[in-house]
Amino acid sequence: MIATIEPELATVCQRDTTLETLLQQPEGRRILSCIQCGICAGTCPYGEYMDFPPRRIISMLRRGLMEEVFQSDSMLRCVACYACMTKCPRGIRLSDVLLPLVKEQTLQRAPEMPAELQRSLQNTLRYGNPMGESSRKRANWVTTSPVPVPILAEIRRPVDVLWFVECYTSYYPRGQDNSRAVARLFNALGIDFAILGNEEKCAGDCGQLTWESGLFETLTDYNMEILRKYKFNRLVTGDTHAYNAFRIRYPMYGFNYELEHTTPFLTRHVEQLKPRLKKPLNVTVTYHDACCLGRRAGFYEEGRTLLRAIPGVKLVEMVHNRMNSLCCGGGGGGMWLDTYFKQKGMDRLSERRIKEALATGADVLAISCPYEVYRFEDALKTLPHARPMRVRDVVELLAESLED
Amino acid sequence: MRTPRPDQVRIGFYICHCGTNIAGALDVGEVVNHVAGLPGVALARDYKYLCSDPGQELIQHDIRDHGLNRIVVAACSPLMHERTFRRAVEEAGLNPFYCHMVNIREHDAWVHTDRQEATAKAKALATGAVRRVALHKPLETKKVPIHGEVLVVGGGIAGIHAALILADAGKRVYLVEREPTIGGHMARFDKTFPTLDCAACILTPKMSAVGAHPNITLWTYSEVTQVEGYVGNFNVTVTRKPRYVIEDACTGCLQCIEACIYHDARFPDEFNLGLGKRKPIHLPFPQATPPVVLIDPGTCIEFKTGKCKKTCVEACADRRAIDFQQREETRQIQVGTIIIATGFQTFDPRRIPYYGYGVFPTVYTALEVERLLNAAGPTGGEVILRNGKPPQRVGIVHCVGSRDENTNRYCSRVCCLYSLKLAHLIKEHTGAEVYNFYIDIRTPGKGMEEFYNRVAEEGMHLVRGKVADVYPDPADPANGRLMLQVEDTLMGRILKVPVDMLVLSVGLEPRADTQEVRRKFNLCCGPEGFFLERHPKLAPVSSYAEGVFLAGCCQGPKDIPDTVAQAGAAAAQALALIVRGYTEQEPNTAYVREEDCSGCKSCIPLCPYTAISLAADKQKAFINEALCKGCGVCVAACPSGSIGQNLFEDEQLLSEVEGVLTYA
Amino acid sequence: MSVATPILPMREASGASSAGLHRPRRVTIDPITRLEGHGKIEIFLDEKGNVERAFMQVPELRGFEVFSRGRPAEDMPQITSRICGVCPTAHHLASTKTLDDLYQVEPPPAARKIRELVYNTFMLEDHALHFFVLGGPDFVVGPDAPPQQRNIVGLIQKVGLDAGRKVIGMRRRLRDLIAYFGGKVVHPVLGLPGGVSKALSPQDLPGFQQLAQDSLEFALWTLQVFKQAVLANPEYVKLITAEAYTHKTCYMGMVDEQDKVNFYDGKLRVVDAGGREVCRFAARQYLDHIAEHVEPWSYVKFPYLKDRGWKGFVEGVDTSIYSVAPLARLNAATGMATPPGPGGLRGILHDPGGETGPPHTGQPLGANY
Amino acid sequence: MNPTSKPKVAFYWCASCGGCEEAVVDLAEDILNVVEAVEIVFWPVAMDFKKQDLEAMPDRAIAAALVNGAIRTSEQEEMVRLLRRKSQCLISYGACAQLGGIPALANQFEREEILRYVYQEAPSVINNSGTYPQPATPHNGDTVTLPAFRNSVRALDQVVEVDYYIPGCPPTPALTKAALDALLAGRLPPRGTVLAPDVALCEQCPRLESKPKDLSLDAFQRPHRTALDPEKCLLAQGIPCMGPATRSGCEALCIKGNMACTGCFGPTSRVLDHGAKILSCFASALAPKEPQGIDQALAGLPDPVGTFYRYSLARSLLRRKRGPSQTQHFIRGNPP
Repeated sequence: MIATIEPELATVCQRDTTLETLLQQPEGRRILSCIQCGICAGTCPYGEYMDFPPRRIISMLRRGLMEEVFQSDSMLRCVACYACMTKCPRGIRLSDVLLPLVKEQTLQRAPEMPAELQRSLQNTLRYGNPMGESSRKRANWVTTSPVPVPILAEIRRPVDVLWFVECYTSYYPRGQDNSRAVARLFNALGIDFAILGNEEKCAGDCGQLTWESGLFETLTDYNMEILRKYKFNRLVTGDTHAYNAFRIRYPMYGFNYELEHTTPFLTRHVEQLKPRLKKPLNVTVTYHDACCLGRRAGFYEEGRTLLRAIPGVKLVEMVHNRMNSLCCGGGGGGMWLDTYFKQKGMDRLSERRIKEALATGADVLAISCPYEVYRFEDALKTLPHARPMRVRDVVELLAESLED
Repeated sequence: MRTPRPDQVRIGFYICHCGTNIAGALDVGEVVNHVAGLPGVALARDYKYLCSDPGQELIQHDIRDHGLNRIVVAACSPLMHERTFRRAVEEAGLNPFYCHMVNIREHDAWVHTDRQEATAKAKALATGAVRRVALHKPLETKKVPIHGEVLVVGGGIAGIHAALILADAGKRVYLVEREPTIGGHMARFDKTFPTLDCAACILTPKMSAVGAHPNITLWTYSEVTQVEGYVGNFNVTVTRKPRYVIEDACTGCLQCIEACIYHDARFPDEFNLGLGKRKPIHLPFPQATPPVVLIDPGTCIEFKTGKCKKTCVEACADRRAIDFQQREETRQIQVGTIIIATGFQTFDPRRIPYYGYGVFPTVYTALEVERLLNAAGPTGGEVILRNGKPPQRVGIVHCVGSRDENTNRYCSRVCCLYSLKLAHLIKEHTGAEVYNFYIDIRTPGKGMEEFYNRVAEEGMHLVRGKVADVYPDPADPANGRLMLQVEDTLMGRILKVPVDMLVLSVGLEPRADTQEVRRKFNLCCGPEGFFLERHPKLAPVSSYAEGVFLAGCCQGPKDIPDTVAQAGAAAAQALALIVRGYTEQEPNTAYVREEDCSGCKSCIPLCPYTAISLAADKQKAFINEALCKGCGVCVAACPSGSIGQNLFEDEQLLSEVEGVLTYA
Repeated sequence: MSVATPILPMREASGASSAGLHRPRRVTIDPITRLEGHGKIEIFLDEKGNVERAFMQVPELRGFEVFSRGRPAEDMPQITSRICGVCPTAHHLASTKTLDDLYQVEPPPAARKIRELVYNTFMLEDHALHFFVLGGPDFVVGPDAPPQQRNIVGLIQKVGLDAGRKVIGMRRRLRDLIAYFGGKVVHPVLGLPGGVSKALSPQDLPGFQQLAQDSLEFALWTLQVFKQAVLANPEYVKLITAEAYTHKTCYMGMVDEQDKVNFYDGKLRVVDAGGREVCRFAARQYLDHIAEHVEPWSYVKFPYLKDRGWKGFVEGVDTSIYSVAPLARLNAATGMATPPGPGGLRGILHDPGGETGPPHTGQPLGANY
Repeated sequence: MNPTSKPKVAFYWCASCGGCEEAVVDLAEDILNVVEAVEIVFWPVAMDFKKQDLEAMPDRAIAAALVNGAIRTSEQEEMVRLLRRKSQCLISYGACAQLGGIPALANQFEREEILRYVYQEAPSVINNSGTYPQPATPHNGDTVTLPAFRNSVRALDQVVEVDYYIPGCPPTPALTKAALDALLAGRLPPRGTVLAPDVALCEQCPRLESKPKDLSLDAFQRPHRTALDPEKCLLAQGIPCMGPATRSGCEALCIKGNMACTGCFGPTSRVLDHGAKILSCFASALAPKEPQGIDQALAGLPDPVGTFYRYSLARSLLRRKRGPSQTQHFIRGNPP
């Protein structure tokens, strides 16, 4: 198995890195070693729709012809799926550094920003969530939780686990299913946890991956200040994008807490959990590797381990799995670019992926990233299919099997 | 030889310009003036090229005319010219170890840009050397005789070639091979590039020559388990695995195989990489050398149940070659030199999961395709897929596991050409459309570019781009047809190429047990894991272990011509040592000051050359001078400071340090 | 014993000073001799030649409090013993017992007995050292003898070479016993949390039993020497019971459940100059009861009873200063735990817990007997 | 015998514990012979001579002065210089004088840090007025003085020239006697010699036989966490024992007490830095070769400085963490 590219250093690049300064840094020197093999372009899910796939961007960068690249909207089509970076034989940190920098420049020069994306980013700046919901309602879901969910500001004591809930899982009904499941699982395991409640704001991963640095820094500064207010041993989040931001970019802003995503976190506790998983689900499940959790962080087997722990689950694999998984298309702002992509005549990646899922004959498409519920449930609506298929987060399936 | 009293120290100091190498970077004259004023220095000079004959003569004249008894030469690395100056000094009648070199080229002139600072550094280093050399003692170089026998480890083409050269020169050679037969990777190939000779045709005569040579003791199915001793006197233990067939009794008639209780061959055949089948009792391949069968106890009924009818024993009749009781044996040999020719392994493409090796049955490694192409292979030379059909479209992916930070960074050097060869052979055998996906085509070497041209002209598809994704062709998933997704980087277009067969041109890697072998023979490994030669240009077959030479791919990926050339060079070097008959033992050995030793035994396990033992009668450590390489591990570790080392005495080192510091 | 307690300002010039006819305003004793520990005394006299103020200075500091930090706990018994090489066993075992407390372990009976054996043996030989080498010469040789003779050499000349050999021989045997268990007699190594490093071999037991018998005899003989050399001399008795040598401080000593003296284990008991109990506490509570005061003229700190607060160098029932060492130990206890030997000290210097009531004085000259 | 015809001997102590004095007293019966043969002219712990008595003597009047203890204060410097002047032969007696000893562990800390902790921060101290010992305290127009507390602890030969060394914490009576006998008989080795065997302790160790030839250290044990075999080499049991790097002559007393050698006799004459040498030896014998395994093994040595330099920090090549006033160089033990 190819090793996941891990940041050996605390940070992947300098906080103030720009395209001008990039080539002077170790990351930039890697770019200079590019052998133009084209595997980035070949593996890119939207590679065929780009005038300037990563390989050509590097060529142009080395020749000083970037202006031409910025004029193209190629980079707007990057969904930050990390496939190019993972396979790059020169270990160039394309998705971490180079591509977001290009995307930022492209957006700055674009005559107009895709409206949907602009709205989301503005909402995030104004309300701390892309949907534009009131920040005072962020913790409202807690009242619907079957088990108590302590809020740090209220309990006023240190906790073991600070659970960073994130936007989709706080506001949207299907996301709240995920949150309620996590709460039940934490409760069942006797985890000492609490959430930030209304104090929490979006971690800003999409801001990061679009290198919307102003927005991203506003969010990091805010969240870091809130985190510093409390004492906790580790930060756990079920949102793979929040996890990604905390893991990759927040260390540049002083974040050095223990960090875990719920999937590996629960996998660590799977032996404790197993005796409680009594209810057989009797379904065939196929598991979709989320980009930020799988390719970017190397957690391929954890989600599958959890699924295997559930009685009555038969696991089947899609053609593209693990490091070769196909992206749902939601990352890097892709969540809010569906209309734009459609205007450009591009197919939806979520539909491409659903076709593979349907081909397995599974009843359930299991996921571990809150974006994917919407991506795949929408795709299922538009794609005709004979057998019914449900999209469920791994935590939802675990909670379903949990005897209380 | 003169051995002056320490109070009569007269030091001669010489600084070399080395053209402009040194003189261009620092002020040579200033260094001379500085050193001339140091206590004990009788004379200080600079000279343009000290290593030249006139340079050496200058020193020799000064020794005679000025009564010099210590010489310091500030010049290049001692690796380069220490011998030169020691010999010059010796010829002038001085003990050669009264001469000491200061490296002001590599350590100073070449690494500094500030002239003043570089001059200051040279002065400091020279001051240290002057202080040190005053304390030098006369030492004797010892001559140690060399055994005439040679051990060759590994029976691939490199080992075979080296063994034959030495044996033909009349030297006794022990050739130790881990597999049941010699031949190595080359025995598995069909044709060889660029000439497309049949590999078997050129290899098997050499194999039989080895088997028949009176000067070669061939031990296959055997491993070197221990090496002790030093150049000229290695004590080697070889373990011979049981093949359950008595080698001397077996005539290679193969009647036992015929008679085996298993009517059909049904077990995966190692030689054919599992593509073919064999019986529990088998011969790896028809030309195996020695032509002795062996029994695989993992699959043999007799070994598993003890209840076999033993039809093989019946068939063997009064030759009585089959022996189920055979045990592992060890052999002790003494050799003077060793040639390591342990070869390589091919990259395991499972490490790159997106190429689907082991998942899709139509994905093959290049070596597997060699077997398919080989007339003696599992398909009799037919390129047919596992479903029995010949492929119509074939993709060959270059650089699998090579030139990749995630796997191996280096270029495996042979893949481009063997890929072109396979493309040619596959097309020749099947008429299929063959696509070569490459990053760069590299064809150095005689006749290689011409071969590339020839293959290209045959109408091969050459696509510049690394295959990024492999998945079942959605249009034709049932027949195992695969879709390759790749950017044709010359066109700047994403291609989707359907193929029936995918060949992965896997790179060459150090063998998995390289580190074990390295420790056994005291070798060094380079960053990519291959054994390190002593000098990439000037000592390409010498290892860092004296008397141990490298041949073939264990030193780095190379093709057959280069491997054979290198094996010849290794044999020549081994022969040169043997013919000379002795080695010179550097006198910078460690010694125990017996009256100071507490017998604490701390040093004993640390010696990498097992030179230290405990003298039982005195309960004191004892260092065998002949085994000591002067590495200094024991000196550093001796907790009571009771071990000294010639040329590296505490007082010498501390005086040098003090000298450097006084100036710095 | 180490000089842990400061000597209070004296009211009269010490007999040890060489105050002659001229009566200098200032008398310096440097160094203090025949006492373990570095010291210097500055005495200031008024016009009449009376002591106006005296300073007992300790001119050095090693800083055990500081450099013990960062050391592994189990090394402390060996490090703290270096506080004093005359009574290393006391510091060693105090530290070892602290480790028991730290690790919450109780040593097994055999280990406890070995520790007690070693410690009591130490008590015996250490007192012999003091009597014959450090303090004793003052009386045995005589306070008026020239300083050159007021020492072990003079003492041996006085009591005879055989007696000298007897003292030396007995001390050697006692110290050999300590070394048997502790490796070294100065700075033993036996203490480990929850036990000792070395066991007793049964065949060595009879020798130790004989030693116990012999040392009892030795103690009685020493007492005889004391009686003859000191108590039989009315001038000495007058001197050591004189008001000038009497300090009224609190007294601290270790006692068992019955308030009898115990050297190895028990509670620390403090009584005031009137014999009333001030407090009683386990060693681990020392910070609740004891504090240290700093003066600018000495590197040594001055421990006092924390509850009473620092009241300066004053005497009396209310003082916060306390004494330790043998006399204080007796004062703080109601008696010895074992029956007294024939003709013991009881009633000679004072009568702790005796019918004459609680001790009311501390006599520094007799403090170590 | 006329007292003046006997060689004059002086004893003095600096930063020490008195254990060295005890060691002299522990000559036991032999002390009588010593007393017979010499005239002791100064010995604070046992005799009533004062400093002025010493000052009154002519220079080099004393045949031998045995000084124990490390040097920390101006008074100690003054006293040892005085003794040096008055003596023909100055003998460093015990580990503190030779190497700094236990008091030199304080060299890990800044002077100010020591004073602040001892007189202010220690939990037992109540010092609201912020009083510190002062070099001079006025008293009725007079001054009471204290010697200065120097920045670091030094060994005796870092202050004055030393003729001989008797090692140990404390030295054994046997070594002391042998040294005095040699002194009296005028059979002294070259100046600068340590008067003890120049071989490491292992040679005298009763457990040497049980030390394996292929000792490799997997892990270090702490003595209270392992059941110590009273017969077997302590290193073979994983206990860090300084024996292999420490001069013999102590009769392996600690080993006989079933505890490891802590190195009080110091290194052999061939070793520059005691702690570094044993560290080098242990490092070579460490079985794990990967960083993680090495870290694990080293976890058993929580205090390398206190373990390897228990007595020799003043004479080590280690430089102390540099403080504002710290400019000392310890290369080759030269006095600053």
